[in-house]
Amino acid sequence: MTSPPLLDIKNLTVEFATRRGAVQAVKSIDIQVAKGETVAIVGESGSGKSVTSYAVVRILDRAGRVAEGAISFSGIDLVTADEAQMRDLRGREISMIFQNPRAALNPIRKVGRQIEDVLLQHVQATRATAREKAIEALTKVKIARPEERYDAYPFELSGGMCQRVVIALALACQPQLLIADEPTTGLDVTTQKAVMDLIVELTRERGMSTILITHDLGLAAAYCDRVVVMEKGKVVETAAAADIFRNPQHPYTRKLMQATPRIGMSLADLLPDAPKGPPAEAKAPQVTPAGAEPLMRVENLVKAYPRPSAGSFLAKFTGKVEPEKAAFRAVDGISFTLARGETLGLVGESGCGKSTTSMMITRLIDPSGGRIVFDGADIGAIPAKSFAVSPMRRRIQMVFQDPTDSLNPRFTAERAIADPILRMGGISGRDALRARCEELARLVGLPVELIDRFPHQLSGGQKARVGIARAIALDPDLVILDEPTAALDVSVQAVVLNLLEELKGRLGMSYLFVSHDLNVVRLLCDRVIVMKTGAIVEEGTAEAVLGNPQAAYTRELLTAIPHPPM
Amino acid sequence: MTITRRTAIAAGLSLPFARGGAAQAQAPSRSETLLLVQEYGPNSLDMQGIGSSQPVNGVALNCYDRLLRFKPVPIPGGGGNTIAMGELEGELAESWQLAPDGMSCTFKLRDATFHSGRKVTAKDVKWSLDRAVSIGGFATTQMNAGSLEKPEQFVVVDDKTLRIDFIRKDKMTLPNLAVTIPFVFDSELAIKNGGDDPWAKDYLKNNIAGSGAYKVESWKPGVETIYVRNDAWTCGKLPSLRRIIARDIASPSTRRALIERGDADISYGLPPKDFKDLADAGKVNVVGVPIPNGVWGCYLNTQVGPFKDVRLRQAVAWVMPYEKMLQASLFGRGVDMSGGPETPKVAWPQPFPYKTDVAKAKALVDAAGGGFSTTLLFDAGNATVAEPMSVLIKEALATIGINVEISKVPGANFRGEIQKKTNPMVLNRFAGWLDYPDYYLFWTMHGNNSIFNIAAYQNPALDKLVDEARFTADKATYDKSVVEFIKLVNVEVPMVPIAQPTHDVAMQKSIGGYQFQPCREPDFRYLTKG
Amino acid sequence: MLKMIGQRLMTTIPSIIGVIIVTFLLTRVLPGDTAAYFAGPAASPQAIAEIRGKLGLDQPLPVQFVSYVTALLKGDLGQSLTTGQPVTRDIAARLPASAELTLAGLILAMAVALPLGVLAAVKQGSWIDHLCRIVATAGVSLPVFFTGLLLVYVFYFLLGWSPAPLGRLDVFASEPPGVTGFLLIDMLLARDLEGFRAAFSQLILPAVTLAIFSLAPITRMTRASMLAVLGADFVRTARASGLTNGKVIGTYAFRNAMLPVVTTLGMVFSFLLGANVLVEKVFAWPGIGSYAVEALIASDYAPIQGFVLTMAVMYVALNLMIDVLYGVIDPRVRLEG
Amino acid sequence: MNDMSQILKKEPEPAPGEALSAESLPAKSSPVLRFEAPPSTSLWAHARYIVTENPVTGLAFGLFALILLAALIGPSIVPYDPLASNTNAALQAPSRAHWFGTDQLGRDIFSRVIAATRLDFSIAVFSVALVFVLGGLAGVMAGFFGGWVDKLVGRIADTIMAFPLFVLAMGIVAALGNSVTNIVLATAIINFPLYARVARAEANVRREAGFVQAARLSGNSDWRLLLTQILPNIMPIMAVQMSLTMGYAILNAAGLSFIGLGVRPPTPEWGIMVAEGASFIVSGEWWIAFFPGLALMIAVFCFNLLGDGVRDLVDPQRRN
Repeated sequence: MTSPPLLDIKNLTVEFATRRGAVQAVKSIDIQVAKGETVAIVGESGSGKSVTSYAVVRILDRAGRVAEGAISFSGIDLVTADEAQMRDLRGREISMIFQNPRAALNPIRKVGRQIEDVLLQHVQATRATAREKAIEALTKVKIARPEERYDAYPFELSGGMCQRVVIALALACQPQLLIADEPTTGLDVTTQKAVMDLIVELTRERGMSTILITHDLGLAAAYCDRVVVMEKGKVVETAAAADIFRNPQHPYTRKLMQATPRIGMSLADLLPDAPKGPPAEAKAPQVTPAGAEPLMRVENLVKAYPRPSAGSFLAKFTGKVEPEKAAFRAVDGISFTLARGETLGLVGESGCGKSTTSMMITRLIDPSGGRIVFDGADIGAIPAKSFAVSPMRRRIQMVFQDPTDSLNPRFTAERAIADPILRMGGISGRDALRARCEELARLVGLPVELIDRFPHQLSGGQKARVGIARAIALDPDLVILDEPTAALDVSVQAVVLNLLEELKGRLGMSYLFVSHDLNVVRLLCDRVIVMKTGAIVEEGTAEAVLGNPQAAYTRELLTAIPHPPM
Repeated sequence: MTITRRTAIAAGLSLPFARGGAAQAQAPSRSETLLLVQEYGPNSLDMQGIGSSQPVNGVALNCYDRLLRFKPVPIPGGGGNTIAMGELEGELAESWQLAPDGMSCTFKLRDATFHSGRKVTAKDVKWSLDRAVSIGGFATTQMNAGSLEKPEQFVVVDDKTLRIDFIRKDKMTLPNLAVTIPFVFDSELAIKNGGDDPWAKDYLKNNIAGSGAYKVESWKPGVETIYVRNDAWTCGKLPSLRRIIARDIASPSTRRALIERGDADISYGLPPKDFKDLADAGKVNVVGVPIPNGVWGCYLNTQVGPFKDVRLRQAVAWVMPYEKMLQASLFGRGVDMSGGPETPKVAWPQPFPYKTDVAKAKALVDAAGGGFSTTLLFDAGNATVAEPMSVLIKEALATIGINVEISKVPGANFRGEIQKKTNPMVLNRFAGWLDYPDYYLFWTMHGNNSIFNIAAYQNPALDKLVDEARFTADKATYDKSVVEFIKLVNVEVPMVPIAQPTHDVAMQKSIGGYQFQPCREPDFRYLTKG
Repeated sequence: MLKMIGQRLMTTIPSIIGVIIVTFLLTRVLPGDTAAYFAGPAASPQAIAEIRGKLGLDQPLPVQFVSYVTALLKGDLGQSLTTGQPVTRDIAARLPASAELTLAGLILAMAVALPLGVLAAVKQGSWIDHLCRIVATAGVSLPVFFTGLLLVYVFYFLLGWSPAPLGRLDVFASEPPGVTGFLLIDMLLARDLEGFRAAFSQLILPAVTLAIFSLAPITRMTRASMLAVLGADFVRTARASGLTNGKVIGTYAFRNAMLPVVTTLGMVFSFLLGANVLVEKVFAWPGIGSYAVEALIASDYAPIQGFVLTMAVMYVALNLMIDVLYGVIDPRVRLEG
Repeated sequence: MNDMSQILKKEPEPAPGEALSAESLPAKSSPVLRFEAPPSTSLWAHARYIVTENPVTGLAFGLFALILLAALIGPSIVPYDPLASNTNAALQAPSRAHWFGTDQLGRDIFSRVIAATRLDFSIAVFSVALVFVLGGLAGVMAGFFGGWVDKLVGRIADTIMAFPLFVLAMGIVAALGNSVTNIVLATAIINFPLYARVARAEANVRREAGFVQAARLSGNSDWRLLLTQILPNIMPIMAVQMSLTMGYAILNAAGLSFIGLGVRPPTPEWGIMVAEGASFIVSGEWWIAFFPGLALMIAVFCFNLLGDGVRDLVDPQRRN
């Protein structure tokens, strides 16, 4: 690099004061960002990547402080700069955008006014021109009808739209550096693509530097020039994006890279020291021969919610009958089958009805119409309430999305695993129960000594294993996996996915795998159903649907997945 | 500070008239205005009406005239005037003449005018007295107490002359014409506004139709009542105070503070402690009149419960800590009722022969079979005095093995409770308007079993003596009967007299002309200021 | 918006009906015999029975209830025994006094509590935070009747700084023409500055008593809600955009933090109306609280029923107002209707 | 009514469709600091930390210990019989013989204040326990089952709320009779909406929680879910609520005695003692009302601060 970098972080250490003394969240890191460069900081949770960015703009919370090192921006030392100076820099020279865009906007202020606030603060506009400039900023982030949107409140906008507003806000003052902290986490994949494309386009256009903070190595590699990998507060590797996948140097990078699902990989490939084998080998679907009764047959399944109509109560009194509003159909007449031993993927973006479908199949909520035939019996007809205590209950189990949320904080791991056995397992005696729990723990790879712990004393991966152990405790025939790894870091995800695959084979279960992540679906599933707005748009084998999609929507989904340079 | 406040008051005072225009030709000055603070004010302007509260007596007293009134008699200790039962003077009556057979009385009316400007006539007087004996409730009961029972008793002789025919000879008939019930309405005004109601109850409840020394300028129930002088009053010396503001202040502390700091001119109904302190401090005048015919007593149920046994009633009388109670609950604002002579005087109330003697009491309890548990009831409205009193009683009775549970009953409920006549012990104060021993016992111990016969005492011998005293004209017979029945109740003790309370009023030193009335409401007509 | 108001009103109907029934039953269970009270001392049992018949008290409860509700629908709340006036008139005369006092107390409390709560949240964990917590908690720990007595003793009796606790206005001051019933406003309308001063000085002590008591919930809520908002993402965005502290706290955090506080305010207000009962007793304030207590002590049904009903209606109205206010602050609510 | 905030906490009810299909990807909460597998902290150590970290909370816990001690052994250690009158020593100012002075009947105020602790404390504890059971259970059922149970509980709570609470308490005690039991009952009833709403809100958010769904899958009936999954998890929040309302319960009882309802003389109770002493303040005998008032204030103060302390203690976010 010839010219001095725009941002130069040298030997930065950030400490947090906690009850157990100071904890270093970031340890002696060095990062440089050149003018016009796009740098990704990648790491799993707790790696210190966000803390680093907060330290740069000095918005660490009260307990945090820069213990050592220097941050220089355009020659200004950001560690020692006074608050007024920092305030001038923030928003004008260095901007940030955050994840969860809707929360990042003031819910009760018009978005246009929020942009104006920044413009006025940094004297980029006068009262007279503020509105015009704000609308201009909205136009630049490709928001349709910006004049109208100026008066909108965040809750009236979609998530993607909100993120555009946040970008407009960040770029309103033409800063030199944009720090994007997980800007697309929580957004659907198609929205993610649109937002990332926009960020890249706008920053390139203005010759800005960008720091992209993300846990997604694929995303980082696809959009950035350089990638900085952080682990436990340290920078472990810095390399050009093109190199990092091809030739990762640090073992952690390798592990991370390997755990990231990509096309052409097998499940086993995700694990660090797995023998590389042909991708097809892992998948030997023991699908039921054609014509045999499938494990589950779903026919014309519907879930409708009445639309809350404001006047109905009054109407009852006045005797006026309002025109019946069409009920909202979350699931609109879908049919499919699930063969014995099969893993069926249910894919779609948020709001497509996949979760509702899985809840109905699990018999946690009652369908509004249609049949769910499980092993010959129409279980859809049994109300959810009575199903909870029916003998069928033990045959359909579920692994939940958030391992933390799905464990009762007051139960130990053992108690959580034992719960279904106590209710339906028929094992009596403390010792027998204990033995069974330990057996299950071993089965899911949970160290037996941990089963006396409470959830808050377990890591995310361990909690996921407890959840799986509980689900398989009664040897179910069908397990619904509801985004079982979405809350986990990629390396943990890799392990859990492999575990699930292994258990399936060993216990002869079938899976219904609900996910938004096509790469994961590709790895685990035999067949795939793609859903959109409550209906099935495409169905077929995983290879066919993901390799040669027929529906335009499926194609759109596939192209939206970030493709890192290989 | 004080100076500025006074200025403010003066300014505030002049404002309404300056702004209001010419309603009054000349405003009453501060020295002609009296500020009275009381616990609560009238709930009606018609004392004859049903459900009227105690302060309505004050309205009747000041805004209406009666045929007769009690003549002021100096209070023995000074400080103002009280009354004596036998001494009456005319109010609306210019003169009155008892018939030779003693079975009627003829009243000659003064030349007086109502607030409406109409002359007071005998017709108005008859209408008013008819109303009192017919309207029911308290008014009628009170009229009956003076043997005034039927409208036919009231005869209009001419415009200015009225005759009252007696049913029987009753020494209370004439005094009973001076109390706050038989006052005179402007009957034409009342009938005109009464609508369908011949007694115009609704109208008179909210309006004054009288000839009294004061008119009600404004009445905000529960807040304040403002009286202004009736300059045309001819039934007595024109009062010197032109305007009276009576404010309702529920908190006694506040009332005390107001009088102590000089913001209020006169205050009724403070706790005895405050009267004592004020009297001791000497900054304001405290006038106390032992309430005629008034006693704090502990009623012991003679019909049901443990006190059916006269020995236990006597035991209670022997164990009461009289001195302690007088000091700790009445703070000395009363007359001790213990340790009197064996032979009573012709008076009521008077000390009775019991005094604190635990040994005697204990012996009586043991003789009656030993200790037990019982309850002591009192009106929550009287808690200031009754509560410490009851606590002391509880403590004293515990020493002779009687365990007492104290039960404080809200005012309205108290009526119902004593009416049941099942409560073993009740602490209550009763005062009769007409100061005669027989009158008191007629209400509290007579076999007619009125609500105030809380002990449910039934004794034909006593009834006979009381009735005899009531209707005899012979002084000797009367005295004998009184001494006899007092002796009787001294042995029977349906009620243990504890103390005769004083009726206290605190006034600024500048206030003069205090007049005690049996209704215990302030009489503005005599008061002076400055 | 109108629709929302209508809907809200509808949902309150059942609770109003509940209030009517509960009050009716409760007052009938109250010990004490109205008829005996009416008949006066020394009345014979027959006289009492007669009066009981006249008042309809000898009817079975359901019949009494029906006649009560029928009268209620005509706007007739009955007659008070203690004041001898129709309850509607009494309440109409006394309500403004209570409302003025309560509002004054609330405004005073807000004037102190809001800045205090914001400060405590902004300086979380500092001495100011602790102090704020102690002050607010101590305030709510004081029984109102005790605070009131203490204030009267100190400021009127010992120091003589405040006027005699004689109700709403100095005895010798005259009342302004009643336009709003709120003396302060009426005085201003009448351009009577002296009177305004007089009314104001009467109002201070009771208002302070109430304010001290309501300080804690408002401070607590402001602090908690401020803390939550200050930790919110959009505040971080605002900071990261370089907005000044004042702008961040004032425009961004404070307005959002006010949402739950507004809800609390309604609660506090209706709660204060209840606490008034004791304060009015101490300060001889001619409001509906003291009216209700006296009626209760005297087993006087009608005023209690009237009072409770008034309060219930006010509670409903208040919550409605808060919903509207909520809508003004929060566009999400506004636009739903 | 210390945390009225709790009562009206409005949680907008999500439209049903939204609730299930929400953007349910894990919106990773702000990444300030997150340590994997938090080291286990024992409750005791945590309590010690809470107490020492915040001196005010420490003070509250200390005061609470004192109050508890006074309630337990107070009556047996006081210098005078709290009921014994001694009219010769009436209305004495605080002195070495009578630390808080004596009242109208010469009773030792210090002894009475200490002896009253047990009654006031019991009233608070019992009323809070009662409302905890009634309101807590009703609220949990309302939140968990929804539907008509929710409507019913909501209506009851609304009806109670529409009353001026103190007046309702007065009415209840006046109607049912003047006794300590009825004070307890009245206090419990007026606190019902508070508990029901908090419990309802907490149960409602947990109704669809993962672990509840998981327990459903394990074959738990609704009632069992309620008792084993929901109830234990809202206990901490209810505990905070309890310590906060304890203070209010005492104030309420004192207010009732102040206007002459409830506790019967000569039983020592703070409210009634303040009421008795109130009329003496103006005449300069301030101590009669002052010391019971002070005791009352300290107790309520302590419970309120304790509420904050308990909140810190049970708040998992403060655990680390």
